[in-house]
Amino acid sequence: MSIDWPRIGYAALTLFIVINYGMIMTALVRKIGARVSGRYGIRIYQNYIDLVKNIALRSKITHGVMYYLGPVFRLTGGVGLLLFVPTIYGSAMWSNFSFAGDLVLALYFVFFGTLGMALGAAESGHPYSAIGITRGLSQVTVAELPLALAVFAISLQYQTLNITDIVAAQQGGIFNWTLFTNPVATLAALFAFVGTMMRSPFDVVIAPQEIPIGPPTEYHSSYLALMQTNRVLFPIAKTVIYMNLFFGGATNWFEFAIKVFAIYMISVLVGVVHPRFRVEQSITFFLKWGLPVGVLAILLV
Amino acid sequence: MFSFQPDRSQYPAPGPDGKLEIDLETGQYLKLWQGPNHPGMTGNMSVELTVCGDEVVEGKTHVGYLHRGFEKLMERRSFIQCFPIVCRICVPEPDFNEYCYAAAVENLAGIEVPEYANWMRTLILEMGRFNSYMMAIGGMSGALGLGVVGQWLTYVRDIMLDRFEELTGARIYHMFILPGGVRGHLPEGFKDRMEEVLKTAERYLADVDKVMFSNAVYKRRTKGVGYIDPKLFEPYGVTGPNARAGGVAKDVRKDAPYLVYDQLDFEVPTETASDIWARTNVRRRDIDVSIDLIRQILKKFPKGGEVMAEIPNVLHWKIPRGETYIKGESSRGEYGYYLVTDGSGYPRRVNVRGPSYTHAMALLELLIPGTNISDVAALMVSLHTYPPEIER
Amino acid sequence: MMQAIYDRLKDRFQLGALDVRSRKGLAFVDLRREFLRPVLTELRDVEGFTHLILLTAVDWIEDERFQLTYLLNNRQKNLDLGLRLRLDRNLAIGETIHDLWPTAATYQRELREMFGIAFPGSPRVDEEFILEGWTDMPPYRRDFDTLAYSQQTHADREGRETSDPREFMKQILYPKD
Amino acid sequence: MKHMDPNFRKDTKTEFPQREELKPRKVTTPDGQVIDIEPLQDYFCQEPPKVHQKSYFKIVEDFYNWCRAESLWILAFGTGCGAIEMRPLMTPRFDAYRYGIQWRATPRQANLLMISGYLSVKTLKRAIRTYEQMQGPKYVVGLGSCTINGGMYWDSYNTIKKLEEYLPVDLYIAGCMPRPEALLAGFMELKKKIKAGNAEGANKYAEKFDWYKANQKAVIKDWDMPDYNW
Repeated sequence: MSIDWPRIGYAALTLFIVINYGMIMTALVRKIGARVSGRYGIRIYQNYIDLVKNIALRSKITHGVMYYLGPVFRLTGGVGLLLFVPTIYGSAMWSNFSFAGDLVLALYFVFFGTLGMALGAAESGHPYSAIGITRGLSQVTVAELPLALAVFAISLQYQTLNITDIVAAQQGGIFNWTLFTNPVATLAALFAFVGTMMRSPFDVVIAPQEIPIGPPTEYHSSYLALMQTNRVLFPIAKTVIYMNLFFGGATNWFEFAIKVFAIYMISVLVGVVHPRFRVEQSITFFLKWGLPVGVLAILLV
Repeated sequence: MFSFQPDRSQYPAPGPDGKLEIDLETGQYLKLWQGPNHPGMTGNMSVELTVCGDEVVEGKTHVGYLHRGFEKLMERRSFIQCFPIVCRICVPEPDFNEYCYAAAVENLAGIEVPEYANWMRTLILEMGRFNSYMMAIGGMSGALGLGVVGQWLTYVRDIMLDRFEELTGARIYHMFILPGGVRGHLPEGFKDRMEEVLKTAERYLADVDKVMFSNAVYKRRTKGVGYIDPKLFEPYGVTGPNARAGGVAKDVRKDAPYLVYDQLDFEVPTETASDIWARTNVRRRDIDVSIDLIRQILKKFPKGGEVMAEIPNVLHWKIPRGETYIKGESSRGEYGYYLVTDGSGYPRRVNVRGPSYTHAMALLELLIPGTNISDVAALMVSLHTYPPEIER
Repeated sequence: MMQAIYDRLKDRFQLGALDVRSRKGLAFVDLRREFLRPVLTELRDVEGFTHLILLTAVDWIEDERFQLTYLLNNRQKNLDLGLRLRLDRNLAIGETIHDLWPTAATYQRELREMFGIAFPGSPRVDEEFILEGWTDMPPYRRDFDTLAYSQQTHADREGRETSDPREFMKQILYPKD
Repeated sequence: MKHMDPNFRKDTKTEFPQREELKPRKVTTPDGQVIDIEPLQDYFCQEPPKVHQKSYFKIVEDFYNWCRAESLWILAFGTGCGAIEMRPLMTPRFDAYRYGIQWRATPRQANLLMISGYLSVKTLKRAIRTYEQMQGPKYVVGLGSCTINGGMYWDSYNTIKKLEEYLPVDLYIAGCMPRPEALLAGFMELKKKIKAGNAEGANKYAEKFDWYKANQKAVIKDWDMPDYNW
């Protein structure tokens, strides 16, 4: 097998574009949230400054090897997720490393970061980290259930596990989107989407008033910078999957930007006006509403 | 559908002295300190929790981080010199300290306060109550992760602070109430500007009702959580909105009317559920009462008059031996000053009875066992405690 | 109203004179130590003084006495009654009432720390409450001088100027005196 | 104001007895092992703080300083009454977020410790610990007159007077209490100081570590933690 150098270069470029897009977009989203409260909000380039500031911190401490690896794993989860999913449909340049079974791999990567984080944060030894981790893992596990079921449903529907093929099947008009061909599966997946975006009502993992601020309590300086990078990258990578699976993918960067932003805003708009669930309440919520919808989606296909 | 109620049989039974026998070395329990550096705490205090899983089995309140020894400092200050420091005892609602202390001094010195000053004091106290509730409800929403309500209500509090500034010249510590009366008259056009503030507040509160009080998640988090048995109200000294949420209409404004409250027309809101939801709801409805009271006060406000009674030379002011207790209804419950004089120019002893003293210590320690870690912050905020009142 | 209650209890518990000088609805009465618990129980269960407003102490150092004040409230009749109990200052041991009002335990903890009055049997009474690592005498006692303590602990900033508030106020308020 | 009692002498002889839970002891773990526990030991590191050098290139350091100034993360730790004016800063009226000022809940991620008002000795202990857990470069701002010279509480037995004897203070904001506008102006001053490269409090703390520790231990009588706790 020969190494496809241009492809790696393009993939790296995708990563670069997406990270920058994420930096701007998360700042924009925070600005919108601030406007709801009546504030002016942070500056649009604030995320870059924070990132450099964190890298430039002079002293760091460590709690062990796993503590180092935690943010690395977390970032790997985000990067891996993005790289194995075609970002722009119909373009050889921006299809990254997508292959026949990439949907399964993507589902795996969604979980990978959380697990890595769990190991790292557990080593940091802070009780709030440990509590945050247990909460996070139990909630993510349940929240991903509807997504898994929805993915089964649409892979049955399109008879493929290749994301590119799924996107291809949705081309040609808005009504070919899974959103309209299989609304139940989309609904199930959106439960999972809102549930894993770390926004209220499902942000008990990082709840500042209870366990400030959950798993990353002990992380600082470069570790935190890594996690910040992941925090702008991972939600977008996840949104790209949803966009590809349910909202017809994107054929150019402009469409990509608009769609990702719109999908991302779903969770923001839900989050800004809701208090947070307790962890067992959110688990019950997903089992009660998310799971049946997911099962229904499979049955309907 | 699923029961997440933990199986209590695995936990240790209470020992012979009624305390849980907790052995941290079994690894079954975790000691968790919340505070003093913790966003969920209501100020600089801390709660030492022993948790088993997600459930708290024991909670101890630790206070004293804000202790300045006010009661000691006042013993070496003359009566008038105490005024700058009394308001600093309770930051979010400082005027109550001024009123109670002034009234206690007037009571022992036998000074009659002019009518105008009484109206002014009532106005100031109601404005302070309004502000304090704004912080309480904002804090409640914050504790449950609904930051936007906190943002709105802090803004409303800010515009009310503007009115304070106009009236008294200061934002937080007003020092407006002195023994014998108040420091100034109502400014020109104050009523109209106050009406504007109240209208804005009502607009924001209508939004808060929609976003917070009718939100399903909020109801799920608060209903049935943090229940206080109304039988415990008397033994644990529960007063104010916390008691009103359990159906006991305890309110010093009604029970023992002071200032001009007997000339005002208002109902004390009560609830029956006695949980977090009921306590917050009582506060929400009390804001409406407060707004209404401010309007009534401004309407009936005397056209003019003396703001200050004749008081003796404050530098050589000696008050004969005696003791008194003056109370009032603050936003958290009964607030009182116990003042003892010995005939000299300095108070012999001042004791501040803050409602948080009973709420945050004995009562909170009673309520915490059995709750979820997530609910501790909400529970604390729902009791509306301000730690400076506890340690002074 | 207060007088009627006082008359009912006076002879049974050998109460001192009723002091109603301060304000309407508030009275203070002296009490002998052995009658503290019966009087409190009687007031709480029969006379309707169910609310313990506060429990505090006053240091009468010239009489070598601590005065414990138990303030009770009867909400229905709108009456406040203060019971004054005198303790020997050198042998300050109070009687715990935490079984009558659980909230009294907190007050007793504070009195233990701030006045050094012992309350044997009160829960957690010897734990640190407000102060931490305090080795001096209890700070609310009259013979503890807070200014002297502060000056012996902390130094003032150099160049600090004090203008005597008494002189300043005299100029502003009473220029003629 | 009453006169001072000239005969009063502070009790300097009594030592605070060590707390029961802080004495070394043997503990049986759940799996049957017997281990020695010394609660006063920090198992990770007890070495004193180091002086951290600036970047080799001045232009890099200047850029870093600009970033540090434009991204001040304040620890949400309200030590005194000044904390009440911090809240309006986060909210629509004053909105400090637009200047790159944000609040963090954990000392690890914060750069700026606001001592919001008087410090009682009990809180001073926590403030020192919190400060040492923060990662450098870190800044301390004293809020209110009471951090400068005791302020209102100049004769109180339980509050400290000069904050800079215990922590390296970069900036004081005077007032009792300072208004939000004063706070914003103070932040702007702090930014100028950081951009000029003068806010080296963490290094100062490391250099004069013994002096700071001696001062801290003079008021905290029950010093029951490691000397340096990161």
